[in-house]
Amino acid sequence: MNLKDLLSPFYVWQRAFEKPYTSIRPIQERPGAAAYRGFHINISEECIGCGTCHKICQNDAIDMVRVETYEGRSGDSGLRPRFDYGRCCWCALCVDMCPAGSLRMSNEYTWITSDPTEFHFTAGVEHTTWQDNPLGYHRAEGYHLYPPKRIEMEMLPPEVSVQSFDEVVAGYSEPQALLEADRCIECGICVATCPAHMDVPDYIRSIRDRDYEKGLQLMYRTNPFPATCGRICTRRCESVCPVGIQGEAIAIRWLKRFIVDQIQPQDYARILADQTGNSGHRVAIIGAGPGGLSAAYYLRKQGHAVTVFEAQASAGGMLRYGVPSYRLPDADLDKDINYIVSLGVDIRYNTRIGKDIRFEQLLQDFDALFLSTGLSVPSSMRIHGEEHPRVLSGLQVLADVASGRDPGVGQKVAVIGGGNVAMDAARVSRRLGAEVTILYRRRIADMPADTEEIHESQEEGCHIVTQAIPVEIIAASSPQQVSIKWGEAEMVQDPKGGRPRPVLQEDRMHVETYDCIISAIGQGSDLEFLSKEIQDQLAIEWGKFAPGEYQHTSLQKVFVGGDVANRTADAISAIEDGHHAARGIDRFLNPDARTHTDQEVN
Amino acid sequence: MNSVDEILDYAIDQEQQAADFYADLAGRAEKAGMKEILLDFAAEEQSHKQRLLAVKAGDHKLTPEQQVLDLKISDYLVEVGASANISYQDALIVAMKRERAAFQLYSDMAAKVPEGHLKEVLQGLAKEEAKHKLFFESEYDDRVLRDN
Amino acid sequence: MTLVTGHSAALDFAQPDPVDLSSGKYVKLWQGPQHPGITGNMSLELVLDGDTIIECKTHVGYLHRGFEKLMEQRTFIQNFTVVCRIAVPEPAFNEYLYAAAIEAISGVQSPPRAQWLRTLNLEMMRLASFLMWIGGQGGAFGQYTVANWSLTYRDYVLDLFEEMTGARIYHMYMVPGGVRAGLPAGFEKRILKLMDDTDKLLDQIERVMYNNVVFKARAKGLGVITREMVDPYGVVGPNARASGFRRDLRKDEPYLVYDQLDFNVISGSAGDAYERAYLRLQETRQSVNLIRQVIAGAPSDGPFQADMPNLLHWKVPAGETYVKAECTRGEYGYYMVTDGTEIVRRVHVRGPSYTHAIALMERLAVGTNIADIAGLMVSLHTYPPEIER
Amino acid sequence: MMSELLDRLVRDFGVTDITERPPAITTLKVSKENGERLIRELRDREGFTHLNFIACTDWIEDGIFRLIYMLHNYDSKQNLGVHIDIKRDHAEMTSIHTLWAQAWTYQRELREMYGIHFPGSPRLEEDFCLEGWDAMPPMRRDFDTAKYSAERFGHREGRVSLVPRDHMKVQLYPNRGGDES
Repeated sequence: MNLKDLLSPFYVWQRAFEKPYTSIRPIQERPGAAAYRGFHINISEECIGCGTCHKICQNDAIDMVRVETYEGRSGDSGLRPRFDYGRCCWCALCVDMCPAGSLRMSNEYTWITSDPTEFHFTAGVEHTTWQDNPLGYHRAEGYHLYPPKRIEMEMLPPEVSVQSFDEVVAGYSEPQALLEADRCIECGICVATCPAHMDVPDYIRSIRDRDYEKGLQLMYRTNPFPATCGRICTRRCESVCPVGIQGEAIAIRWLKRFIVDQIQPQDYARILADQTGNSGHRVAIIGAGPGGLSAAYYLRKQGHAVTVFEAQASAGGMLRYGVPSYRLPDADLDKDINYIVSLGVDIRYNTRIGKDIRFEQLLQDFDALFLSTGLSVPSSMRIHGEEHPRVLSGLQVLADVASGRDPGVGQKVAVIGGGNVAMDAARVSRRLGAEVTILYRRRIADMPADTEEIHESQEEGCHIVTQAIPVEIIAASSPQQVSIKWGEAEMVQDPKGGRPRPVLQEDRMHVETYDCIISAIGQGSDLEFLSKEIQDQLAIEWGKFAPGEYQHTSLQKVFVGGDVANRTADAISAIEDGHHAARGIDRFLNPDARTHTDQEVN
Repeated sequence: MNSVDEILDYAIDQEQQAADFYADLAGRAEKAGMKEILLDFAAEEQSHKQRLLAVKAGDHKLTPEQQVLDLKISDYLVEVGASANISYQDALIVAMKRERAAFQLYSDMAAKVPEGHLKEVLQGLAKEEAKHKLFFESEYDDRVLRDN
Repeated sequence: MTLVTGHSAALDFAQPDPVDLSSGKYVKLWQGPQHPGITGNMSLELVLDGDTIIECKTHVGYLHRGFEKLMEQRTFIQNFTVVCRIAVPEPAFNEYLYAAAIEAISGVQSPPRAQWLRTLNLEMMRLASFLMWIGGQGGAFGQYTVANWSLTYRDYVLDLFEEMTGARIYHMYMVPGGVRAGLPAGFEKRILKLMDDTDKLLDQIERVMYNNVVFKARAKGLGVITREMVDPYGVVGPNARASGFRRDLRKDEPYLVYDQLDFNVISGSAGDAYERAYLRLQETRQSVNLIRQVIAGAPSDGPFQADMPNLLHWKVPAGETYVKAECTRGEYGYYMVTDGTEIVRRVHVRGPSYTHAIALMERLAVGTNIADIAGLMVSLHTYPPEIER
Repeated sequence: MMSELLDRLVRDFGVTDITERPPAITTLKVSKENGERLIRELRDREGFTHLNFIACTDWIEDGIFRLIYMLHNYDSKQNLGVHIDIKRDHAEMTSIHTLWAQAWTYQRELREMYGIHFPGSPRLEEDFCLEGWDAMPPMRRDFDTAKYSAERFGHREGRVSLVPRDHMKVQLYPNRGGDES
């Protein structure tokens, strides 16, 4: 033992005058660190109630509850997370996982009450002192619990795609599809937005499980056109996909397509195993488009005999005659249609109601009718000179190409319009070797066409002139040509709101000559086959039917659907109309068999 | 026509005639759903008339200085006939063209009279018609040109 | 290597025959389950002959929360929030090893920046844990002043953890595939300042505690682990190094960025409580030094998380692995079995205390004076929660 | 060197399923009968002097418990995992408590958590973590934790959670979507 060791303990006195580390509560509050994981903050206006926080919470500390302020709507369940601080472990996985980015944590960590049941609150809805606290934990940039970027889709390069009518989109390979399917967070917010309410998370899961037959079965529950929709669906689902808020939405459409592409047509019957009985009822369907055939499919499954009357030589309606094969190859459309037909659907081609058979005859012969005649009449611009023979309709050009006829567009084409028909007419013209200018009266952002279609048409060399208003068609020196006079437009905000309106600038007019002008500014219904008496009974507004809850009309046994009866005018809405009409028709035909407690037909 | 009251009476009469025109067309309309639409047009004209009656009674003031947006849609469209088989698009064209003609009429008249109350009234009426034109042109822009 | 074969013959693992308590010669005493020292809830069932311990049985279970079972009911990402709770004083090693096990099975590579940040986190953890241990060892021999000093500094380290990870104890920072965030602004400056202060503190502690005549008198010769005992008893870490082995996983089987850091394995020879304590003091200094190196070497930008699949329903491929790291007490390991589902099949957490606190402790306690049992226990540096999992 | 050793183990002990696994372990399988002998051999002759741990995985679907003895050679820095499958319904294994001092602790835990018997292992029947446990050994996969918890512990009142997708169907499209049939 040495002296130094003996004295060493007394060294402690040196530190007696240092500042203590401890603090005195509540006099000296100690705030948490800037990124502290304290109490939850939810920006409830940004929250979409997807419930992913609830799902990831390993402690079962989060409930999704109804709150007064929010109602369910497309893209928002209206539910909000409620936290049980008797269970929370402040791991913040809920924050990391929140696709909306509405959830984070404050750096507050003291909450004192004598009643332990109080530690239970709906963040962002009930008042808390920390809701507006700018500090606290949030997901760091560059850190994700799911991949935010979509797996890119391979497509034909534009210089190749423009050479033929081959399908542009390659479709996912299996590894790509598995990666993309993996990104889904399975919240199911998309299901409400899908017009057909397809079981999206479930069929995406079937991809992850590599059970594509299950995927096909799931899709046919709500949609007998999966090969078609997997290619050309307007995919409203993707617009509300929560993953799209801070990243890129799941490629739901391409995944749907992937499933169908894995199944051979000859295996459909075995996989779907659809039963078709015989109810003794006969249903007539007018129009073999997606609406009519969707109705036919579900009606056959209910056991009803189905006869479809189709004015054209082939089934498919706008899908066949309006959508070019580079977007929807015939073989894939036929894959859908052939299966429906295989269930015993009788299609009478080249049969126009009102001309070949009177509508009243159908009313007499069948137990129920479903009208889905679509929009087949091109809208007119109503400008001078429009009747010039070199002014073609977009629909006609597309129908000609679909039927193997040459629409004769020439070498230099102007397309008027900004919808999908305009884009397709333009791209078809490119494929026929023409130089194409698209004239559109508003901005690209206002175009009703699919963003991808606009982008692809540009890539394929279509020249888009925006804010260009056609004012007159003028005969050119050669009868093979035609001139168009158009004026530039300024976009002016309407004081009453809504999208800005184009205002023609009369001092900035242009005249240009083309081999043809393709007018594609929209289309309307053709209801000439209905007599005035019948029209009067079928509530018609702005040229469209206004059906009731089950697609029914005030005329007993007549149901309507598709473009001619809805505002959205897309394939998936028509498919849903057909499905729902089948439900309505079945309820109408079997009133006693109703097991549902919901609203009655008629 | 040289007094303010005469001018207003004329304008009120014009609105009534327009309302009668649409009501008559509605009675004959063949296309499904057009009857209701044309009756709506007639009601719209009736409301124009009521507004002018209020001006005449001194309950409401014209606003000749007001800026009204001119979409210039009807200016370049073809004339269409008001047949019983009229479509919605054509009905709107008819309406737009009628409002445009009235606007032109009052504008021309205003240009021919000296500065003063009468000129202001005519200019005010022209602005009223411009607003009616904008109403129908907006409707055309929203419905007919919706996908365009 | 000197000790390989035939050693078991020299050691008797047999349990001693129970003494006759009814003879009146002996006293049975329970130490615990309140914290005996600073080691966590654990009991020693002691039989005394006078004030000398003649029998010792370790009782655990007071902290058993069934983590391994729980992990068989949760997804891989959910378990990330569970594992840190397995060892309160050193949660970070659990986080790291859990992530490392998943990465080994799935083939995910965490990016370099994440590896540096993980190393920083682990060395901070080692520092915090050693500072806590110093308090415990000091306290066990009556030196509560030192305990107050070192625990204060542990809190300063926890302050930095709070800044870096958002929490003081259960950081939940090392997520499979990387880490959750980079360093906050100004962090490097603050941690380097704390390292300078910690160096001074450790000098003071050495003078006040290690040179203290009482501490020396009580710790020297206490709880001697002979070289021959090390492998048969599964002794690892500082407990093994103090008995003459230069074994350190950071050197022997380098992980993260330890192969890029400059340090030597520290070892002793006496194998008693004092030797172990002194070795830990040196390793605390070493940790301070390593933190400085990591701060100097860590990239300040670049990704800190690998491209990961959707963790909400990640099916880690079927596989099996054992990953280990050198924690303050030696080999900490995670054995993981996966079966290709979204749920882990089996996780076995191997904590060094499992052997140190039971087989080794029960043996070393025999012959020890009752007054020194707490000091002996702390000198083995055991954390009961990692025994119970 | 490792491959030589493995060849010998195949020959002398009939080990199978030799698998290299990242980051640096080799696992192999040996019969229950050869297990203790193999482990002793590895420790005494091959330098695997360190027993990292003994653990068990319940493969209930195959009716087996897979014991794993993780061994380490400090000189060669090799990690060797020895798998021994035993039947679940007659769960018994030779004790290795004479090889390492901590082995009996592991065996005692395996008895408690899985119900595996190790004849001759000291203090095997003493409670380890679970004093007074009355249910089946809890680490067995057929032990239902949620049920056990529900039977013994209460739940907080007033907790109810809605499923967003189902809630939206009820609110927005009650009569549509896929029919449940």
